[in-house]
Amino acid sequence: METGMHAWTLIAASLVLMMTTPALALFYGGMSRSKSVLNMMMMSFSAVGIVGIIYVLWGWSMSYGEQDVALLFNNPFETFGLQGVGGASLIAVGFQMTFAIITAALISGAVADRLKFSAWVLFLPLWLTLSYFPLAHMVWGGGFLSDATNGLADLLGSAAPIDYAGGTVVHINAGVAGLVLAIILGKRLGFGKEPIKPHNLPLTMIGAGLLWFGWYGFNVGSIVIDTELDAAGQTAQFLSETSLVWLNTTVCAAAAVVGWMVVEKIRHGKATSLGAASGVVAGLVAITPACGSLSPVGSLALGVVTGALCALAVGLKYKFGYDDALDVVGVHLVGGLVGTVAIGLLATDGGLFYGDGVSLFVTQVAVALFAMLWSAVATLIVALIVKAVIGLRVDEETEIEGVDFAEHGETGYDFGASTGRGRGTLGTTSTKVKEGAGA
Amino acid sequence: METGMHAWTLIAASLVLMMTTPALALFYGGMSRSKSVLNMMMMSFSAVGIVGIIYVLWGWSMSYGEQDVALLFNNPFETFGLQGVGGASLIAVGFQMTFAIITAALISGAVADRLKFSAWVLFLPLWLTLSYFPLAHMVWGGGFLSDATNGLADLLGSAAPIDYAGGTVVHINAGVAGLVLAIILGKRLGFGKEPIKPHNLPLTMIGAGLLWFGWYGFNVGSIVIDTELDAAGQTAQFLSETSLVWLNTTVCAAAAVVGWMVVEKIRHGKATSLGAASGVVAGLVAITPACGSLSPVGSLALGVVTGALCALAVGLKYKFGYDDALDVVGVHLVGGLVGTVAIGLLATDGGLFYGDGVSLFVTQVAVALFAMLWSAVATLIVALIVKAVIGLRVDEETEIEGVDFAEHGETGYDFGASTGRGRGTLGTTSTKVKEGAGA
Amino acid sequence: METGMHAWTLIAASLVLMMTTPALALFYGGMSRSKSVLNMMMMSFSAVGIVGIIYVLWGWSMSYGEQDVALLFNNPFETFGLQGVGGASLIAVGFQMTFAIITAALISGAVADRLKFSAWVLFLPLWLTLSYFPLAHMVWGGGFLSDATNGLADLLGSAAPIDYAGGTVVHINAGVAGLVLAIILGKRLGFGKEPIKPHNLPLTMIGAGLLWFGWYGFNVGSIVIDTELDAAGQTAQFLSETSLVWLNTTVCAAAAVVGWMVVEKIRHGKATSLGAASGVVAGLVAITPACGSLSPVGSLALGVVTGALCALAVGLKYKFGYDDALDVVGVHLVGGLVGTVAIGLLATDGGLFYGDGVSLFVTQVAVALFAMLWSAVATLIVALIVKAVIGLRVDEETEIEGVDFAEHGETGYDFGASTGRGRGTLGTTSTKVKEGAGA
Amino acid sequence: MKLVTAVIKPHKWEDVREALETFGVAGMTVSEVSGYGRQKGHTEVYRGAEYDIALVPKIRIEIVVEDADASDIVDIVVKTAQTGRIGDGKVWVIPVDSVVRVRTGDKDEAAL
Amino acid sequence: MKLVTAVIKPHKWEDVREALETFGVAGMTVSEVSGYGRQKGHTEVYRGAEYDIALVPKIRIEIVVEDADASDIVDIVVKTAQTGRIGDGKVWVIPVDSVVRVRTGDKDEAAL
Amino acid sequence: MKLVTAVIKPHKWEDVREALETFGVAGMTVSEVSGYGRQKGHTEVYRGAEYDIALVPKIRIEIVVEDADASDIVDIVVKTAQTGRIGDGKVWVIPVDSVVRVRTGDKDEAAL
Ligand SMILES: Nc1ncnc2c1ncn2[C@@H]1O[C@H](COP(=O)(O)OP(=O)(O)O)[C@@H](O)[C@H]1O
Ligand SMILES: Nc1ncnc2c1ncn2[C@@H]1O[C@H](COP(=O)(O)OP(=O)(O)O)[C@@H](O)[C@H]1O
Ligand SMILES: Nc1ncnc2c1ncn2[C@@H]1O[C@H](COP(=O)(O)OP(=O)(O)O)[C@@H](O)[C@H]1O
Repeated sequence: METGMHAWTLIAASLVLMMTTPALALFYGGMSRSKSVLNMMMMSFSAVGIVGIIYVLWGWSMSYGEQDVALLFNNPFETFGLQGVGGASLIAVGFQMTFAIITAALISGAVADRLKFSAWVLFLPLWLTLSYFPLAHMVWGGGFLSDATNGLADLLGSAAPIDYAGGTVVHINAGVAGLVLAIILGKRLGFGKEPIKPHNLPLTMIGAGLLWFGWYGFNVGSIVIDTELDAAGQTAQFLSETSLVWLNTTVCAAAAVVGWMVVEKIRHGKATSLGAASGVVAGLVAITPACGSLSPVGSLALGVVTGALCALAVGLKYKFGYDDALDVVGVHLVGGLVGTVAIGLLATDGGLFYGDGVSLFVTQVAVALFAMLWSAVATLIVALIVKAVIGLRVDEETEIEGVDFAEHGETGYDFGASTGRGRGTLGTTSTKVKEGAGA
Repeated sequence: METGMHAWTLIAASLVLMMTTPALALFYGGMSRSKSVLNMMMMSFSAVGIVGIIYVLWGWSMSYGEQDVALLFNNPFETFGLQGVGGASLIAVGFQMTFAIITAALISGAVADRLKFSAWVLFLPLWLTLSYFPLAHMVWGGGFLSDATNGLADLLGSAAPIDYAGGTVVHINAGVAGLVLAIILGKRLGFGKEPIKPHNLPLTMIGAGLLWFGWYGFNVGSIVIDTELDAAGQTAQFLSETSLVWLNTTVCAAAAVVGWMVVEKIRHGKATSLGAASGVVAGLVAITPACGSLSPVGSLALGVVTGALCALAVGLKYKFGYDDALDVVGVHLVGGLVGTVAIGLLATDGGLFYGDGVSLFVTQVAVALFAMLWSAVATLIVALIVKAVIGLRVDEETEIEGVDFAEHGETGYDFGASTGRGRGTLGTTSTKVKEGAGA
Repeated sequence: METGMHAWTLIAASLVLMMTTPALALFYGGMSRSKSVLNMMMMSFSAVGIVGIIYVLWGWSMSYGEQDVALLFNNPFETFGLQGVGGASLIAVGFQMTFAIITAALISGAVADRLKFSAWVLFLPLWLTLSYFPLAHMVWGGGFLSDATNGLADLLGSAAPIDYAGGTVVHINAGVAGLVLAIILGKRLGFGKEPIKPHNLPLTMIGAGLLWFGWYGFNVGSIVIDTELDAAGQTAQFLSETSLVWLNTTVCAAAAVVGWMVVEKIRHGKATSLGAASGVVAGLVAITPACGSLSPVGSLALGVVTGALCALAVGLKYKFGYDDALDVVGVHLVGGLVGTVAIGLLATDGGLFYGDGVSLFVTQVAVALFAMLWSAVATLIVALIVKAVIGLRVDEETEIEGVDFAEHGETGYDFGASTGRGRGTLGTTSTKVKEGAGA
Repeated sequence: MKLVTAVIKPHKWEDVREALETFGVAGMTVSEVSGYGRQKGHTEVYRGAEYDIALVPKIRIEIVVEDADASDIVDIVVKTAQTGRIGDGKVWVIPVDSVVRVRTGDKDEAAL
Repeated sequence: MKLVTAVIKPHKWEDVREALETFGVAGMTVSEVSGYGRQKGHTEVYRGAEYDIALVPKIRIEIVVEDADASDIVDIVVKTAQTGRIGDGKVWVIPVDSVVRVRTGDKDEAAL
Repeated sequence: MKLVTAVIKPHKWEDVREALETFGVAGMTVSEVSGYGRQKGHTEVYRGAEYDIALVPKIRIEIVVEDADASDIVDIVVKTAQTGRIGDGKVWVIPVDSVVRVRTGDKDEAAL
């Protein structure tokens, strides 16, 4: 690997880490109510902490390695604690770790305001182990959803599946997990009756902007250099493939902003900022699996359609009555499905619209369905275990008072006097300092 | 092109995109009043959406290509929809697209609080087409403001013009457009009488910080490798030129912070945070065209002078009575002019102060004047069209109530009870959910 | 140097600049009270301005060069104003400048709410000159704390010291300076009695997230390519060393989040968001000197321990009664010491736990002690000078009213009406515009 | 006329508003305040320092009404805002000399 | 003495303050409140969910004055804050037993 | 019963609360308000434009008390909140017809 490609991987991995903390934490935090903004952000921060640890221990080993088990996962003990992994492949570990982190963190949007923090902490390692690591292995580690012999596509006799940067492993997976959790947890008090509106939309928009920035690491960093090429060939692949992926990512997100705004304008008469921020994310989700396979104009089309579809899809929770608080389903599941399936239509090489028949389309649909099934079952098992062990939901009073204070003993803001001359004088009386501090 | 240079271009393009969303959106959003923060941010987000689309369609083609029209623009249909553009040049498209986006978004600072959102949406494609794409072609695409035969410098017989990263195309252009729009729109209600102060200065400071970060992509990413050099020569150029540009960018911004603070200290007795944030941007604007031509100490001098001049220039709107709400003129137009003209004095190769005569100085002044003229006329035409078609200004009641709610149906914040224990209970009564959602 | 390595250095330097503005400014700003958020952020912004200038003038020359003085510093006039410095080494100047900037800015956390802004402005150049530049020279410039002949390790006859990215120069140095200043300044009014709580924790969490992102530039950018290797060897070093450093940095921060949360859960029953954000920074501080010497699992262990120790150490100020407002001591000094000393134990090459004896451990402890001593004395001298010249502390009324208004004439926020429909109508009466503005 | 001032728990606001509306109260003025009383606040922890927050958030409702309605309105508020737990709040009644509707200049009963 | 309480539209605050100042009112206490009445609020939309905001922002001004001034002050507020549109607000007057200036301990009329 | 309303400087709030607690006041309602009076505000500067901020932040405390306690409470507030500098605030007393405790329905003296 050349130093330029390596430099890009270093920054790409850094960007993806940044997508969770602070970008996703902000995106979700701003959308929650002010009484639960910290809990929302803590679900992202704790995801980095916990997944960062278990990925080193058994996450990498379960995802990649030589000791495949039934095409479903790899032996978790093969490179437990990264023994035997060294040199430049450590950055591959790092890069993949950041994907595991953000996938887990994405789910938190569905459970806003009502999940016990301890339940979240227990949920994380179990869910990663049962759902994420296996799916990562299946799709990227040469497992059942790759082009492996006896893999799904092989069994179907259809074209090799395409998931450039994680449409199935990340977005469909997180979306399904969010849906399952939202149903098991039940609705927030007042859902559909009382107003539950974003408390700080500028935070959400910072989050959306930084997610977009980080997504370049996510998508463009996901290039796999063809090691059968010679040095010049590898350079050429790097130059042209990353250029295409970068541009497709940008165009699809931009177009999805417009798609979402148009739907809002038609339905409500006004294009909203939450809509624009959501459009950014929806477009980026959809292009994630597809970014290496489409033309820029194809990406533009995908963006407009995805923006419009997701703008409609976020209303589904009111219709069907599941409380996916921050729209993990409407944005990530729907966007992920649209992107994954659209590859079968729009891929310049293999897509139905390019006259290459339905083979790729069939594969993509089959892979998406299998991933949904796996994720649903795995999440259900994990959720029931956590429910049995420590319970999932905070009590009613905590929910009304706000999870921030109840679960973390803090409040997000203290602006003081309403004149704009913040003071923070009011509202407190005495400070007791825990004695006996110090090592 | 080597992989290292390409990796740098990938990140540079990502950085410049990030400058608009979220950096500029934050910088402007924090400076506006809380009743218009979302509208302010939406002007940036919608710029990414809309410009992202039209750049792919005809923006690139109008700026660069083989089918020049009168040295003013390129045939918009030559590579319409990017047909025929592929491989690594797609990242050049992406990089240039981000410049078009931020230039358009910069203008929004002048029209804060009172422009119809629909007018903004219509303004964008027209203005890009009449003002930005032609100027980009003239300066960087080999047109009238480049060193082309029959170009302005050629006609004047003076030195070839220098605009490293967009002093004319981006800053002077946006600044003039802002000025024209501000005059046509008229003053905000209460301008110069009532207090219209920033509602969230920390947001503005995040914005300034992220703009600075992104500006490294903007300036350092604007290197053009001399393809006549051999590989070693190209590497040497890349190494030394980017190093110089990086350092000059940093030093000029730092010095401008100090320059601005000193002026404030002298005039008002206090250095302000809005001043520091503004100094950052002013310094970065000034160094934009000059970053490849100055020494670090020259950049230091340019920074101090620009910071001081812009600190004075933001007061001009009160004197002359145009309401350039967030100082697009005082910072971008003045800063852009200072930087463009200073090249004629401070360029280590060609500058008057380095004993190389006035030839370069003459060119720079002439180019700046021509760019101002073009931009002013183009903006005027576009503004009058938009005014005729849908009108420019919201009605008085909307302006008092706030454009956020009137134009986007949202409010930026809902912190709830004043005790710091946000609740968001008060202020709302019932939730009606739009039925019939779902694709 | 290859283009890939250079591209990485460009982005690394940009990242480290971004760590101060906006990341640290946010991290600290959110933790302060709303009446001093701007002053807090201004200490970071002014640090970039002032240090940016003096680094070009004499900072680089005092740190690096050929004219060493007593192994303590380099002749400040050797390359004053960077004369004679050119080409690709300008990015080395830039990269090192960003380290000087953030070190200075870190100190501001200890003096929150009560230091005169003018005192800060005078403190900066003096402290850099007496403390930072000499220590940078001693550790990285071939001085007394390097492996130089007659250096400390040489005199002790122990192993060569290791400080990969600035455990001593940056964190121990800033931590000691913070401690000394906090003691001299005295406690904030109400310290330990009245509640002095963070006014905007989401800001702090954005700051923590962006610091983490920037830290990749800080640590991974600190690689020194072995110029004795041939090109292939240099590439191999770049690939494997940066991969290891990236992963160690990530894992240590993640583990420290968990370590801090566990201590809080045990002591207070709840894991807090401020704790998680602090854990991020503590882990990053500790891994800073050690990131090139540990295994990923070693980094994991260091992270857990550091997170736990720093969670305890932030309580020390209440026990010993110094008012280190935002815990520069508890996080940077303690974290820096833990990391520096841990190298002696955990270094895979030379560490006590790896059977390589105490030689390295002895060196690391000695270097840490010497750095603390130097920093303490230098800071004391500077503080007394500043106190004599203009005084250190604002008067009592200013402190109660808030430094933002008193020192900068601004207030951080103006959200207007409490209904969530911000207006900013109340609170102000008339606008007087300074006449005579304009150049 | 009388001024009825009610200090209640925030999550009861919607219920109280609805009940008053049903009764026929056409207008009121509402603000977010902090209450101090039997109901204890809570403790927050920031990096090892514990803070007792003595105040709890409350909603204050002010309604100017005809003399005859005052006691009914007090009853409605008490009934609707009651949870039986400490901190439910207080309602008090104050005599009012006169009221004017700014829009029309209508006085007293006509202004309500 | 009397306590005059005025609830007005926020954008009229500056005018009212100026008029009162001209009349000779030396002090007042102001707060941001929410009003509920004939004037309807607005609707906000968040990802497909519509919220009716029933409350509108208002400014509440409290002024303790001598008995003789009360009705003049009410008149001034009504005149200045009037736009003629629904939601202009209310002004009411309440009897006050006593007032003290904290700084000096001055009582009643002397405290104003 | 009486309603004592005190408008004081924010940094005196803790002292006043403590003094009232010592005296035996069991409950009160507090809010953040802006005061306008002799005490001048300050000036803020934003990019060359100077703004005079006429209002200063104050804390308003409302306490319903038995007739007999009213004057003692006024005295306590005045004594504790006094700094002797302009802007210390005002305290006024208003007659109250009736009070109810929402939790129990207790009336008047029993409700305090
Ligand atoms: N004497 C008082 N004057 C004014 N407000 C009071 C008074 N006593 C209580 N309150 C208000 O009523 C609220 C509830 O009182 P509290 O003593 O906590 O519970 P309860 O009324 O159920 O006994 C307090 O938070 C405060 O806002
Ligand atoms: N009975 C009342 N008691 C207290 N405040 C009231 C009352 N009625 C109205 N208000 C206040 O006056 C404001 C204006 O009242 P509204 O009915 O909207 O318009 P108008 O007074 O013009 O008929 C309301 O927003 C509310 O703050
Ligand atoms: N007539 C009044 N009615 C209501 N509040 C008043 C009145 N006069 C003063 N205040 C309140 O008292 C505060 C202090 O008054 P001010 O005139 O500044 O100082 P002082 O009372 O020490 O002379 C003001 O900020 C305001 O909140």
